[in-house]
Amino acid sequence: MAGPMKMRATLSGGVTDVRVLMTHPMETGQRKDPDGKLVPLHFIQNVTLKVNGKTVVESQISQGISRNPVFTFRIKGGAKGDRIEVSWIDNHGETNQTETAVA
Amino acid sequence: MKKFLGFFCVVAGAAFCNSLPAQDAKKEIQRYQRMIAEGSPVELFELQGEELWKKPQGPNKVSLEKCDLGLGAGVVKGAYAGLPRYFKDADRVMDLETRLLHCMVTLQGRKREEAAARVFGSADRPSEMESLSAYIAAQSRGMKMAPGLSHPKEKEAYAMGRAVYFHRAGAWDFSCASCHGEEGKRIRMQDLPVLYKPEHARPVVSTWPAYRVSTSQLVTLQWRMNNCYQQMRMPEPDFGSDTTVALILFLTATGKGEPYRGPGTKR
Amino acid sequence: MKRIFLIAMLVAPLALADPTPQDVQKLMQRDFHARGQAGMDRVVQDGLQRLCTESRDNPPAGAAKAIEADQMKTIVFPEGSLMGDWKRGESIAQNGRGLQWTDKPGDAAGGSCYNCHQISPQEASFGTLGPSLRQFGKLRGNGQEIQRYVYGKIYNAKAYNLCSQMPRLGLSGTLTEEQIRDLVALLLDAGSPVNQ
Amino acid sequence: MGANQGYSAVGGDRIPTSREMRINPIRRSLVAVLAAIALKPFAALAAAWNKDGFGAKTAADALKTLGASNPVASRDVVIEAPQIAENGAVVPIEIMSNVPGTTSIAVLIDKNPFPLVGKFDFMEGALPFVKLNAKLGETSEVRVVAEALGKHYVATQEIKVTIGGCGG
Repeated sequence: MAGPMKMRATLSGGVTDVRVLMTHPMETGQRKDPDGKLVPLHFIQNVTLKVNGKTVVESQISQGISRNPVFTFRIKGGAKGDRIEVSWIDNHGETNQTETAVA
Repeated sequence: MKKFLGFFCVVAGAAFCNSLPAQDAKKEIQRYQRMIAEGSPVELFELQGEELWKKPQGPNKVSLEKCDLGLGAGVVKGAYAGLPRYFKDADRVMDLETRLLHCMVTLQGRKREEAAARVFGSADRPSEMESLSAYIAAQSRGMKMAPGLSHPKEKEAYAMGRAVYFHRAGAWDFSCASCHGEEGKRIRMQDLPVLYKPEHARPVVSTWPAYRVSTSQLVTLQWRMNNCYQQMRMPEPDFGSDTTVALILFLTATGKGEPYRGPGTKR
Repeated sequence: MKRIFLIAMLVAPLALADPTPQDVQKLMQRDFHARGQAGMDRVVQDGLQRLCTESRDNPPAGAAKAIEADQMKTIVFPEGSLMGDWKRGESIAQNGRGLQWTDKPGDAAGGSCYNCHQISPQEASFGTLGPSLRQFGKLRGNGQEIQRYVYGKIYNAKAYNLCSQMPRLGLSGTLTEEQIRDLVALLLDAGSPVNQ
Repeated sequence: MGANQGYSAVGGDRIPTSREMRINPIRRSLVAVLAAIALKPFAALAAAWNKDGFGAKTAADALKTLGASNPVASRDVVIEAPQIAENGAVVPIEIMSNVPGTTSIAVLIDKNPFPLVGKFDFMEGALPFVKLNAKLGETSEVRVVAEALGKHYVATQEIKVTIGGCGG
């Protein structure tokens, strides 16, 4: 059910910028819907970045991150064609992942 | 806590420790706007829009891929930059959203009331129109905005849009120009473009539709017209009405020639 | 004769291309619909809106004076003091709601003052469509005459400047008499942050 | 629109939803099983999440859970963020640590009901850099703590949250 993700990995000046977009409500558990009912807490807890299968960034995040999270990470060096993977898991156990090649 | 602050003031200089002078505040807000644009999730809406464009829907179970957005059936690339324009099959000037609604009815066989029932979505559930607008507009990136201005109905709509812009009415006596009429003005912290001036209209028309961070929504030009009239304390304009299309044509024509670089990101 | 004909030829298409306020109103009556408390009566221009639209907010002096005088007669000044509570005034100035189709009828409206004016120094997020009101009372005192001016200006700004962009906050039913008195205090009370 | 719309009422204890109560035990056992047989289809499934840190209501309490109670102020921890945000729902913050040997960065928003918003662990191959969008309920200090060779370094910046539009 998770909405789309989008990722771009660009190599420039010996550094690869990885920019990843995720569809997620990041509900704080305190927002009320139009009927006045609290929308339950629902947010991504972990985001993992891998390069060619090897984990390089492990992130733990809270509901304090904005809706539809966007992160940029940086990788030392890297080469065109390197496989970049990003996956997330939220507090409901839902997950999603995407991958791309360094351009 | 004090230690942290004290240290920071020494390192960063006094500007951080006193309240900001107006000029700096303006610069900081511009920096905020630049940074939210760089870190915008707007492309997610383009992806969803592409899916919707290709998804068979309605009684005819066909997608919108055969919709003629002005450059021929199914041509998406560059279509947004040529809108609004006159369409012979409908014998009227249409903006993107009005045209999409037209195609939902004529191609997909949907009832107009059904297709137009929920044109403005929410953060939890974006509307079809919003995602589709993001996708179609994105396919005109880098192309100069060139709305139709040669057909008599286009000329008529342009003149009407200009007249609507300066028309004062409603419980608070506002016209569009009440707020967007004089240079260098703002509402709260929001700078107000003077939209009958090309240099002001250009950066605006080249970045709509846009992701709005305050509501986490993709907002369209039809929404912008609707929401302005709400704040002007007027009744509600019909979606895709001649009034709103005329205004959108007037604004787009005023900003014509600017390469499209949206969908953008707004406060 | 020939010349007149030529001029007519040149002017005619332009004249056709410029819709009148009546044309715009007719189109809006067709294209808008009532929603919530925003009824279709709001689309119908009154004489002032019509004149300001026609003249692009530069009405001929004579006509302006006459309508301004009419507008002045709409202002209902309350008995007694025109100064209310500046603290309540501050929150009315902050509030931007009221009269929209999304606002619940009967809910207290705001004056939307900060949208256009600098007022208390504590609020950095202020608009500039109207003049700054910082130290308004400090510069002008808070006598009977200035109280009456401020009350009247908020109630019906058009009585003082016909094509002003400021809403007629009393006449339009946006603000109550008590709310306007609170705003007068915000601007004129010596204890108000405006005058510090 | 209020500047803090959507985040204005964050705070207080939350009551888990029935959905969360249903899922959490399942997830816990899943994690245990997966860890036991060392088979991880999604790396994130087995990843840690600092429940105490994210549940802390002050920056100081959150820092304690990171073992970073007394970080040293350092200009090598660089925060790139606007001093004024027109909307608290999305505040872009870019962080880089120039402290040699940095292995993690934590981001805290002092005035938020739950100040800790993220902790990023960097392994061989990654630069100690992250750019994110955070929610700010109100004007607040942003506190960034970098860990390098067992020591903690901190930088702060105030971000003012203003009201951008008509407020209607």
